[in-house]
Amino acid sequence: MITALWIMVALAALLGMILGYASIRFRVEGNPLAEKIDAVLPQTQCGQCGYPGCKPYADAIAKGEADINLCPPGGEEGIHKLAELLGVEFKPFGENAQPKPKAVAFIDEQTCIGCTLCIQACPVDAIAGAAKQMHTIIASECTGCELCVPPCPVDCISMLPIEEQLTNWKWRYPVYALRQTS
Amino acid sequence: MLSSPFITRPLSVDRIMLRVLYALVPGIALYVWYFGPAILVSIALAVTAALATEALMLKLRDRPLRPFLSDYSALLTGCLIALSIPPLAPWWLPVIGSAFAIAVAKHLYGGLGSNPFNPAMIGYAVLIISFPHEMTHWLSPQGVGQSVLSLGQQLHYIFTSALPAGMQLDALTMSTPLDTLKTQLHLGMTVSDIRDLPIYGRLAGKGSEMVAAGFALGGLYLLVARIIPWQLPLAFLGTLFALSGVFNLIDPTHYAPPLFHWFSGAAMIGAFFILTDPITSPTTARGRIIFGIGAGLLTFLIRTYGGFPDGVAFATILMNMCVPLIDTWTQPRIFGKKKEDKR
Amino acid sequence: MIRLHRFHGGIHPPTHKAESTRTPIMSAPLPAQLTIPFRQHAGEAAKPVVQVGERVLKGQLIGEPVGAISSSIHAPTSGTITAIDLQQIAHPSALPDLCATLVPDGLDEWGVRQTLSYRQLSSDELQKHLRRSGIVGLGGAVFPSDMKLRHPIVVDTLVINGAECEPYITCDDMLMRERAEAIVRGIEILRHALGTDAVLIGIEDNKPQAISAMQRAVDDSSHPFKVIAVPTVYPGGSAKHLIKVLTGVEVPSGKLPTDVGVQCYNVATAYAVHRAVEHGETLVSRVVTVTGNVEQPRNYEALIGTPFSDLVALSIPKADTNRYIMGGPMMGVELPAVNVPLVKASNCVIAASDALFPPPPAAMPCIRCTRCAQVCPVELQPQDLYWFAQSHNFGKAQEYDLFDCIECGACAYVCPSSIPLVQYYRYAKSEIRARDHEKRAADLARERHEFRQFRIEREKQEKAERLAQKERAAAAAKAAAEAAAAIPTPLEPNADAEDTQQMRIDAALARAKEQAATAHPRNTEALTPEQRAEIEAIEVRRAHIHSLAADAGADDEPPKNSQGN
Amino acid sequence: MTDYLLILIGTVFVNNIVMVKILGLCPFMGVSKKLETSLSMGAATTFVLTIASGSSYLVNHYLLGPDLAYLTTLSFIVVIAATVQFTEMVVKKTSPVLYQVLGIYLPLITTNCAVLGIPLLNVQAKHNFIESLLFGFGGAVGFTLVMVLFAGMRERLEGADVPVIFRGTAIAMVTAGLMSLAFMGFSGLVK
Repeated sequence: MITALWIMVALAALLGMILGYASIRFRVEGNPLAEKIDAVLPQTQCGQCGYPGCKPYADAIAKGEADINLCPPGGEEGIHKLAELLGVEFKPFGENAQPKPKAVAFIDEQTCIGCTLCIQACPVDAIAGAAKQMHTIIASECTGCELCVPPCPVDCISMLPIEEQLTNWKWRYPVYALRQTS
Repeated sequence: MLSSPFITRPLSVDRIMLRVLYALVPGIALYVWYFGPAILVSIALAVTAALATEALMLKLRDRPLRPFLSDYSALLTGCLIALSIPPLAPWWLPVIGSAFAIAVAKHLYGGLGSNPFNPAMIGYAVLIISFPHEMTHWLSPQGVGQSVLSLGQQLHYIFTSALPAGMQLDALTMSTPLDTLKTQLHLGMTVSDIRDLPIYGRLAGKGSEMVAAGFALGGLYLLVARIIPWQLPLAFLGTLFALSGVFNLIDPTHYAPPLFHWFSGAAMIGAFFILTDPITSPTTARGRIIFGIGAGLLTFLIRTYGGFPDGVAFATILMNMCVPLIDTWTQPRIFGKKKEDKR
Repeated sequence: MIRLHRFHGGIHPPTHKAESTRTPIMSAPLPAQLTIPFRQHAGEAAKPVVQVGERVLKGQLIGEPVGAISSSIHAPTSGTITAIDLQQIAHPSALPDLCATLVPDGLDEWGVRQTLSYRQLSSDELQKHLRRSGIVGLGGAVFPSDMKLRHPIVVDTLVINGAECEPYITCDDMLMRERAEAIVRGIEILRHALGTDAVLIGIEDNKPQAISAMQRAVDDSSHPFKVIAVPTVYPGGSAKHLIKVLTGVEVPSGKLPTDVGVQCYNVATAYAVHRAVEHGETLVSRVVTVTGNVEQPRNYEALIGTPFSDLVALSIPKADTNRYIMGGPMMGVELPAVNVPLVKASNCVIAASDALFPPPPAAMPCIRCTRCAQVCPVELQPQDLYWFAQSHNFGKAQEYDLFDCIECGACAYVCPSSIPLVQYYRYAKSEIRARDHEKRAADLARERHEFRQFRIEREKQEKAERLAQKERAAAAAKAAAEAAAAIPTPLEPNADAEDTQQMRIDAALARAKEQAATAHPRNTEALTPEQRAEIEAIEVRRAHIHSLAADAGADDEPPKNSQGN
Repeated sequence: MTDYLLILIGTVFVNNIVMVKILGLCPFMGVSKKLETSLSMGAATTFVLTIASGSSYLVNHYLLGPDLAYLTTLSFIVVIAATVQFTEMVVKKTSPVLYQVLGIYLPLITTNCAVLGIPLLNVQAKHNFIESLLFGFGGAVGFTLVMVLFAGMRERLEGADVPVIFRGTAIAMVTAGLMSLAFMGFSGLVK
């Protein structure tokens, strides 16, 4: 009995030493996961997830503090990608976080008073203009985050859904005739 | 709106399957000639079960019946199962085989085009593992067995498992030439002695060698009509020939000659009708050669050393498992890419 | 004799070319109205340079190129621009695009035609001239021809594509039969600009008349061009495949022919180059085949912008015609409406009926028979691409070289399951492109967001620094004010002298501080102990808040706070 | 020499630990969604199994002997756990991506019953050191082989029109069953 005990202790000590050495020898720093999550997020910086931007949300997911279904602009596909990346199950959007069609902000230039509030709100500097001068959205850089809409004192900003044009038209999925029962 | 191209060449899945069925005809005809019409009953049973299962599964999966029932693929599966089991088997044997093949090996995977395993061979494997006893009662070719059953008696046996008074099943049936070879070799006989037994003909089993030749004939038609790729049968039969040839040269008393391997068991029907199922075989030329070689090697190993009388079915499904990998790793070079550019 | 090479696969569909080659090219009459899209070439759409109501002359510039890959658009005849707006065009999406509407005045009056003598021309000048003249590849890809001359390219072989492999189309065939001499002159201009010696003219051997016409023209011109009959196989007219057949060289995947020292032009493009250089005619018309389910299939020379309905009416469609296809039956697009305009890319319009092009039967599942792989000219595995595309597995599809697919349709032509394979590939391709676009947009947004945060951080720091400076200045000013307490004229002259906002602000701050300093004692006079205790407590809280605010990079200016109560 | 070869062939094909012995099903089902992942998992398991069967032989033969046979299982678990820990650290250092991809299944190699099963079978079969190593290695190669084949099939099945209720794990189980059926073809090949 005593021998057995000694053997187990000796075994544990030996293996413990090996593992201790290995943990020093193969130490890893940093967490590359947050960066990978950030790469999947759509970078609208809209804050709909409850975090002030995509990177903080990515950090929160990486730490396991946030769920993966909080990003409406990423769409269901975004959740699928996150689920695959993190090896967790897909989770549908909640009631109050449904994705909307993609849109860009538009400033009604007649009404704009040039207060610069929207410029300060824009997370990606996609609004051009200066104080007392009319502001304009740089449509190609607008992420559609809607953060500029509430601060506007004269409600001159509206979100225009992106319409299908020749430049962004996509071929449709072929209709698979056999799916319908004849 | 329709997308280009707006013209097509008229060839369809059902025509391809139909030609494969035509190609089976000489083999089946010779089968009837040498072993009596019981096989036709067996085929009818298997085909009916296959079509019924197909219809049921389509109904359950909410898919249209007509295009899939008329594509002849279930018909072909039924035929292949009937041809690979003993003709004088109780009626439920082909029925279970077909039903399992169509329901599990085909429709659980999404039906035509999605099944990774050859349904007929899965059906066969399930039968030989579940009902080994029933699967060994092969009919003797006419003139070899001690007594002969009439068609009515055969039908009676198939459906009721009752033989006419005074007849023994063992007197009517025998094990296959391959099985006999294996058993007798174990008992210490040499290959040449065994082949002098009355059940053997010139090349392999009496009668069955001619049936195999019939299938080979049909297979040649498929090759000429370019319904099946040449790589598969060539690689399979070539490997089988080479391996058995080498072993036969080294030790002719214990290893059967190559032509014996070719013309016994399911080698011919396997080479031209089973391995060449496009859905479960590789799509690249090199992949097909690898697949054929693998199947030939496994068939020889299982026949010579394994526990089952014939290895074609297991070799087929074992190689079926490898198909996705073979396809992935034998992607051909594309236009304008050098070999090393590839992934 | 030159040794020809082979490429993998290909198909031999019935050609149906004889119907439309019986009669010579006919000049189409001037239509009542022309619709000229501003996007008729690969790359950026042209920018309109004419006003609505303006009278334009034939060949006058109405759209100028924007950016590197772009081309010019010209008025096809003289007349008045009546509208510049969105019009339906020949595109599978049936979406409208920006077009100019031109009502001809019937005079067909040419504007200035600048002819050049190409021998004195540098490649650069020729390039500019082609861009001005709106010359684009007329084989179907409509790639701006000037780009193909752009430096630095080293070309040792010029391949002229007269293969015209698609069924039904005969416009190049007829052009070669009738205008071989002009084509040869155009080829000579291109050869000169590229500075090459070897010129190979590849024509499929099902066009013997075109071959002999071209051979005669080459012989007459005494240029050392080689007219070569290539085997008829679809898609032998694909530039990369014709180059392979003629030279044995494979253009690497994702590269241009010039990367292997070959340049390729269509015969119709060579003809257009000749017209542009030696006659000064901008690209305002082209030869187009009208065929299929019509009484009189033939080729027309028609103005760009002519409604297809006019052309089709000339050939008299048969009663059961129910749709029209622009281009050939293998790669063409179904027209959303028959009155859409002819563009530079339109080589053919086919009247279709269900009898002529029966609608495909319902698609069956793929049985992996690999008939598609056997005919694929790019040696792809179409059955795998289909498998990935139909299950939206775009990453895998790309890995299997989806983007090398030329959408020739050979796979769908032979498919026994009648699967619309090409449509699956187009679907997958456009999804992948859209995703790439989104990815780039996201990266840009990330970059801009990060920059913004960096900027805000920097501004905060700068502000903090300024604040510190101000405080120092205020302290100095206060000291000065205290020193000159008797004379109440503190900083005004200084401020005027300096004339900087900073100083004025500092002065204001100093004043505020002064006021606070003087006001403070008055407020705290005659207070009960309770009040004092309360004020102290408030002061403590305030100090705490201040320190917090300072930590957070206090934006508010401290003097204002000290005014409190 | 032939004996060793037979052990190898026997463990890889005839007595495949997953298909015939039905051991190690957890990672077999869990990490076989992607080809690359399953290959890496196979490699990691091969490493662990080979080391574990070697070291457990040493522990059993030199440390425990016949007197302390009741400690076999216990000490094997300790040895295996340590080996897995070690492997995990190495993988984390050398290939963070692989570490991420293998996820929970990497430490779970500890509880992969095949990893404990093979050393125990070694003891049962009274294999010598080389045989133990080969048995462990062969078993792991067999494990890797079927994992990779299975992953290839699952990747292809992703595009298949599988009935909704059978999608995912259900059809994977059916496939595993049919693979097992196929492996019965090897029976009798090597004793």
